[in-house]
Amino acid sequence: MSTLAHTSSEAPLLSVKNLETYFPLSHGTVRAVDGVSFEVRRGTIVGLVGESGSGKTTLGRSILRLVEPTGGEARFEDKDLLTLSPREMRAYRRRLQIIFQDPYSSLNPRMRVGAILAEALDTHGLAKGSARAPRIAELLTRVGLSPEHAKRFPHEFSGGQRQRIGIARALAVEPELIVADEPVSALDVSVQAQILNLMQELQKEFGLTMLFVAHDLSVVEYLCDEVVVMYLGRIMERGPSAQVYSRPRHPYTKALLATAPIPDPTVKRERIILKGDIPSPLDPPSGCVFRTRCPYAAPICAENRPPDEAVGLDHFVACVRKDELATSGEL
Amino acid sequence: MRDALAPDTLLSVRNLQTHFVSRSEVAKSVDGVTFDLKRGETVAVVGESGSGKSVTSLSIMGLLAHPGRIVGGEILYRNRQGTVRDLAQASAKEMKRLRGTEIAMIFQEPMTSLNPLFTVGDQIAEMITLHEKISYRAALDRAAEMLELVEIPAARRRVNDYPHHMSGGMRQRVMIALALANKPSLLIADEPTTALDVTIQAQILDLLRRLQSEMGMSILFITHNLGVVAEIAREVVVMYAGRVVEQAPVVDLFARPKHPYTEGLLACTPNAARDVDPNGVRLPLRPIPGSVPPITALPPGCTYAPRCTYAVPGCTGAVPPLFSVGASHLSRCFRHELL
Amino acid sequence: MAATMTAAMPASGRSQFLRSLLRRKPVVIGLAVLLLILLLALFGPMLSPYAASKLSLASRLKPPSPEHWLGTDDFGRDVLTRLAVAGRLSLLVGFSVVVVSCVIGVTLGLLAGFFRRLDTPVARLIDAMMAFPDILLAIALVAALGPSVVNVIAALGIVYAPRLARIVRASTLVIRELPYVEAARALGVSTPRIMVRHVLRNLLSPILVQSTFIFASAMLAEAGLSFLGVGVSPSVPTWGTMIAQGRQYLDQASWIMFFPGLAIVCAVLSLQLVGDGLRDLLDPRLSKDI
Amino acid sequence: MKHWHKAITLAAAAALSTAAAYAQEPQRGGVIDVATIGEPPTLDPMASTADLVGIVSQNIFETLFTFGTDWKVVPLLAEAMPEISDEGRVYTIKLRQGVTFHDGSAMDSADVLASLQRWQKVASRGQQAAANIASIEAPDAQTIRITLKEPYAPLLSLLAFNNSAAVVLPSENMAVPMEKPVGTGPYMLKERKPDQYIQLARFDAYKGREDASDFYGGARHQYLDEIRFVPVPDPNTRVEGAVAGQFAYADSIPVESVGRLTGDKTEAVTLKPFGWPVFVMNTKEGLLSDVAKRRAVLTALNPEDLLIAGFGTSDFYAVDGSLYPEGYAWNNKEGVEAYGQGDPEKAATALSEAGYDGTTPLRILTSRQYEFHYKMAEVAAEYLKLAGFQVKLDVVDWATLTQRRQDPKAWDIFISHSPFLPEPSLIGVMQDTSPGWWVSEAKTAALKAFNAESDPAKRAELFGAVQKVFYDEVPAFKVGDFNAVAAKSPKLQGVTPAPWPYFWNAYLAK
Amino acid sequence: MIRTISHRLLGMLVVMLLVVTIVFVIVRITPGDPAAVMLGPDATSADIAALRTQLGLDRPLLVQYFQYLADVVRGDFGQSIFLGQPVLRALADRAEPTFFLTLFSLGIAVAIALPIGIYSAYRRGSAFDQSATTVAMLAASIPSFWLGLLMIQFFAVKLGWFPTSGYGGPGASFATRLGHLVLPAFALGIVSSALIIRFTRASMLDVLNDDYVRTARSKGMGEARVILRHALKNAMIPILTIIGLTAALLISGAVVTETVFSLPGVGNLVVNAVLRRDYPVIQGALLVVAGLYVLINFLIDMLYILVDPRVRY
Repeated sequence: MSTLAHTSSEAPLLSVKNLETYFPLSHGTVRAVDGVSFEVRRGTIVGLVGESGSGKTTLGRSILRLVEPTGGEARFEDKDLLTLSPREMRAYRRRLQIIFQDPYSSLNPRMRVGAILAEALDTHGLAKGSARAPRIAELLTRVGLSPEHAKRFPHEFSGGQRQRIGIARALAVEPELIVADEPVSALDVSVQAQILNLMQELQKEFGLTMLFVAHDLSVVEYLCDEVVVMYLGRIMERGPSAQVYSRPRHPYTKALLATAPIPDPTVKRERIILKGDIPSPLDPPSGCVFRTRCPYAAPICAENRPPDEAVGLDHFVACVRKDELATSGEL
Repeated sequence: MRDALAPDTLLSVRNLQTHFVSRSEVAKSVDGVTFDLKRGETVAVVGESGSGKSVTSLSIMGLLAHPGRIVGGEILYRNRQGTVRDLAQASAKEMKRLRGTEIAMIFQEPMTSLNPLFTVGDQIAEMITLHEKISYRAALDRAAEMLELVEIPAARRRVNDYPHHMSGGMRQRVMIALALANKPSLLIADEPTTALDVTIQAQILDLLRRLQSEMGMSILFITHNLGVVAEIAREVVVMYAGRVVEQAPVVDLFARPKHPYTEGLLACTPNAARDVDPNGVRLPLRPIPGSVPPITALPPGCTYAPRCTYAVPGCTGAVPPLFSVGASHLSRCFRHELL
Repeated sequence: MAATMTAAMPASGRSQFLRSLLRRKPVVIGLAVLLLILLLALFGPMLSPYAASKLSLASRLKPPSPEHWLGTDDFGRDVLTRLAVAGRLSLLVGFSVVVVSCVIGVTLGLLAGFFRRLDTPVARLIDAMMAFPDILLAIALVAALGPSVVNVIAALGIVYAPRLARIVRASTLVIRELPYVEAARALGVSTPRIMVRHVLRNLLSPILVQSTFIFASAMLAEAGLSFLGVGVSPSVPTWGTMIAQGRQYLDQASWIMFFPGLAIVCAVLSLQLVGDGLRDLLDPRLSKDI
Repeated sequence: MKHWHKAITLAAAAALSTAAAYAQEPQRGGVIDVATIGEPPTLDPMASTADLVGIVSQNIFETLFTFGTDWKVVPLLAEAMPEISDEGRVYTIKLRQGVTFHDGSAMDSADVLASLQRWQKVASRGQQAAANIASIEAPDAQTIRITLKEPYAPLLSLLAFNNSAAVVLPSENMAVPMEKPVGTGPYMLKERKPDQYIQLARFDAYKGREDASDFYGGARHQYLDEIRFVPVPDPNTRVEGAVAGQFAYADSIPVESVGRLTGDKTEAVTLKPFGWPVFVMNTKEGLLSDVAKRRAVLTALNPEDLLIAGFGTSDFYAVDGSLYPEGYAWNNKEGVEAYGQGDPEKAATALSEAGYDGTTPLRILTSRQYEFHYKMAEVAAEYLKLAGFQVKLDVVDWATLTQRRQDPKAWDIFISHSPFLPEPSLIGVMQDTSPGWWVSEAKTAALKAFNAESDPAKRAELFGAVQKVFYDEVPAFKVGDFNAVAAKSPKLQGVTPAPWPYFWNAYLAK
Repeated sequence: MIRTISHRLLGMLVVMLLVVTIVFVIVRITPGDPAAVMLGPDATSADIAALRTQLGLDRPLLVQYFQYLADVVRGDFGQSIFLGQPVLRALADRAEPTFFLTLFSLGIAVAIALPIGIYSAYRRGSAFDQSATTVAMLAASIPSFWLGLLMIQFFAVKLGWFPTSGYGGPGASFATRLGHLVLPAFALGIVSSALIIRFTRASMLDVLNDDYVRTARSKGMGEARVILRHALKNAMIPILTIIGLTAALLISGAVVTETVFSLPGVGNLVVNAVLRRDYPVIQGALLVVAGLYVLINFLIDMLYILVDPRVRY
């Protein structure tokens, strides 16, 4: 269904510009999301990858205003979500949903599955009265559970089944955009594939648009049309998955791909092992935040924040030395 | 049996059974695990949650938590004097002597595995002075050397740091320094990189590989990540629901899995090269149906049978033995020929 | 705390929960003793051939005997009958204090935990309230309000409310950040509804556990206040006033003060046993055997 | 039911048996701890009528007169009894020579004059006396002259009292509240730690009387080096301390605990009779402002049951309706037949005749400061309920009670007690202004006649009329007579049982 | 570190301010006119009005509040109505028995509780653990005054080992005074040990499940060293908190115990003050005790900083 062939003329469903989410602490400010811009086109899956502390999860939540951003805009169709009053936002929530990472804590342990789904319907006045039960049964069936499961409590399910319930809850309000926050990383490997298949089916069936937050690069490569690579609250590189994976144009992306273990002992790869740790988000390096670990860092990298620059169709990179490195063949 | 231990074999776990018995139920966390570990080699034990891989490692260390108990099998270990001892029968005193000197361990959670109230140098020095009669000063010097060995920058200064001053990756390095301080023969690494980011994971794996080649210890590497297995192991033991289901040299295992579970695991991990067709159309993944059974309620016979696409009614009759399916390749499947 | 919340007993497990609760011997003993005390308090006075306040000066200070199982007091009243009547009041005080402190404490804790802007002031207020030792604050409040059963309940309710508020606040702070609450917010569920359905409902077990301890503390405190003569009026029989009254007969009629004391010990101990059992069961942190 | 006890005066009951073992010459030296019922609110004996203040302060301060055996007024700082002239209007009092205060200054008439003036201002008994006093002068350094407006027999008793007392202070020490407790008494204040102890030490320059000791009067011997008053509000603790030998003397032992005063370290001292419990009724407002209902209360109550509840066995009480027991000059039987009926049915009839609505509560105000008050209240409540009253028992602490009884709207009966005061006109209900507010023409007439008469024999007769009015108008219910028990170490000798125990003349046997 | 300390210090001041405010509120809800209460029943209305003006009771509530605040800051807690001395002075006079009583009972409680709690946690579920837990709960269920009465009856009256009450006479030696504290300290200490046992056990259990304890064992360390060096040091932080809290609770327990044993301490003073309607004393005692509690908590916080390097930045 989804192919890599897109035209950039199509108006994006979600357009994030310069989004900032800062957390003031007693001894400084954490810039969890620091001036991030990207677009998500209708019907596509965009992967958001990065290591811990990259701000990918905060970014997803900021768009949904589960965390209040401190600046920028997040346009959904033509409406900036960040300017909506809480009341207006509540209406919009029907169109934007979220699936969580931890299938254990994302379901209220004291509510039956039926009640969890009913709450979603109630909140937006959907499937009232006699339509309620069949709708819940339909949702459960759709995610691969049976209607009888409505009477059970979350703890009676396995992790994979709970994740299905979480998906059913998100689907209940027929959203247009779903932020999937590491939906499979807490699951056993053998169950991950079930959920990935389910999400794909649903995406096709309902024409969903998805922002898929993950740290597992192979899952993103497989699942996503486009990928956004984050590091320390900023976007390093974004573009169509095939392009980014086959030819990463940012040193960080390249290192990331090179260090991800591949389940094949016969593959021999160029090893790029980054030195040191991710710096503290309280005190990020000047200029390019990646420069402290970058094998190609030069004095110029410390000067200014590198701008997002196009290196191909829909492919952007924030690195001042990208052209230099490309010509030298290092990237 | 003890004499049967090949001279180059450091550790031989034979039919190990570790159960957790509570008032209401018995959890057979480890139920017949067998494998050998040669000197200087790395064996990876791979499995999902509840497979019993961590309990296996704790059984070897003699660090089982309260209701857990080794109820059967042997853990044969060749100590520095060359004597073969059964750790399953060893006295608490003997285990205490072995732990930290000959057998050391690193854990999954670098953030919590170090005592927050002591400096890292102190914790390493303590490890040294516990087993060697040297002064604390000297031990602290050795600690600094160890930190240098694990590539901690400005190691001499960081001896006096507390764990909370360090990142997860740094702490895992400290744990490794701690474990290797007394130059153990066997290092048990229980998911040492699971909690770390990929770039840091690569650093740690790299470090372990280097240290192994320098110091020559054997590593028992516990993980759930097949990618990591492919990178570090020579031999792989696949566990499912408390039992070893397949055992093989790493290349063999990935190329020719002889157990449906191993095959399923490899097949369900997304791989764009395989699962996306040249036109960019994504093919559905081939997941393993169902989920891992709870350890307290295992199905009869082959525990994988309910999820197995090859399963026939006979599979639930008896527990399949480990069949030899190739050179040092074992599979616990009645129908291994089909694969 | 997060673990407590997520693993808190779900309602469907109710029967199973009850079963595992009843498997614990201390809990069973505690519940049995409590039930016994409750029955004694409710029906004892009806079954007793003696009226609790009927004076019978001819039979003053009679030791325990077949007629008077626990003896008589200085007015010739049957100690057992009075013990039962006093039990009503002591239990009533304990229970009402729990209700009062729950209403105040849960409201405060929930508001502080849920609304960041209220958090600091309420948390400081809780700290300040907790700085007063319970008996001392109760004494001061009762002294200010005047001694009566209602005022003792009000004072102790105020005294114990911060304990609950603190627990509720801490748990709310945790639950507020849990994904299922986020999910509800993502769905657009209104804040009051989230507070009740998602937060409060998951707090019921810790509140219940804490309530049993408050119940116990309140009974002890009431007894202490009455003993000091700054609690309920001595003409109102509570176990505390009975001890205070029996004190002067310690030598010649020790049963007058001994049995109410024993009743307090039994009631408080069983409340603690039940509370502890509940806590062990509801807090997996302390009960992860496997 | 009447006149059970014949023994009349003050008697040391239990002391006699063991006393023999220690009978010997008085010894000089030693320190005693005396457990008192609490901390006195002040050491200024003028400022308070509290018994406790009197007990402590009488060791420090002295009055012009005091009481001898049988409550006869005898001179103390006065040289002799006053010369009374002008038909009982002018009292000329000669002072003793050479008396010095604890601060070393000599006492003269200027001090006495200033003190008496302070007394008239500060002390409630002084204010009572002041109403009858025209002037006080000091014609010379050793003489004081009091001129009355008209004859007033109670004056000397008032001057002799040890609480709300007309003590003599140095004239430069007249501040209110009192700054320094400086008196002329045999003991002086050494240290006071509130709630912990009041430590008195022998005043070496004390100049006592030389006549023989006579109850409060006569010579005061300073055998003991120190007397410490230790406040022990809890009666049981006093008992336990006495039993354990911690206190040489423990005041006010609950009668229930007398059985515990055994062993070789303590023994009971009974003061028989000590005083009378009283139910004061509110004649001013409320339910009992109606004399018929007050009479119904009197009819309903069975004094013996009340006394049993309050004091246990008849060893410690006597059912006696006379305002003064036998042995007092004031004893008489006028009106007593109304007392002790204990007939609730009759009372009920009377009550309905009086038009009681059956719903208005009868509020009984009591406290547990004195356990027997509360116990009597409990029993009385039962009787009054039988008589048809709606009874509401208000048990408050003593401070509240003393405060609340001032408010005529707040109560109908309050419970108190009083020692047998040497002068009947000082009894609370006899004052028009004291709570209860009993005022009537009959009362005023009877009291006036009584107070104006100075011949003791005639006064005794006139008191019968007062008692008659008392039983006729029932401003209060006298429950009976009761004995006071104290605990005393057998070693402590020379203590005369008295309502306000004193420790000069006391000594420790070796 | 300085930031941490100043932060805590500020927090403590805020709490103290609230404490003072709460006490002020309690003063205000006392029904009736404080002036009338102070002057007693015989006062005339002119006297009361004069005193009201003198005390500033006729001024607006807010002004009174700030006046009160200023007084408290200056250490002026008012004048005891009954004792005629400054409240602070009255409290100071009675501090000694309360201080030593609290100290001894705390010592007794800790001495009983720490070993039992640690061993219970270590041998979790054993017969020792179960009986220790039950006994601890029993101890916490006993009204301390009741226990005190029974102890007086047995140890002081029957056996005569200890004095029944009081704090010795004037000039009593320190040893004598301490002798008077033995029974009350035990009565109070036993009852309070329960809380410490339970907390020690719980906090040790917590710590014993921690990963670094497993690390310590994996080093080949003896159990005693694992428990006492690695586990206990970490468990000490919550235990210290509870010991501090117990110290504060003991002050409140002292109120009852001092009354039972007639110890002339702060608790006794408070109870007497209630009976004497001596409101300034009650309020002063409340303020001082709450202040002590806040101070103890602050000191424990500071102790954390010493013990736990994590809080040190």
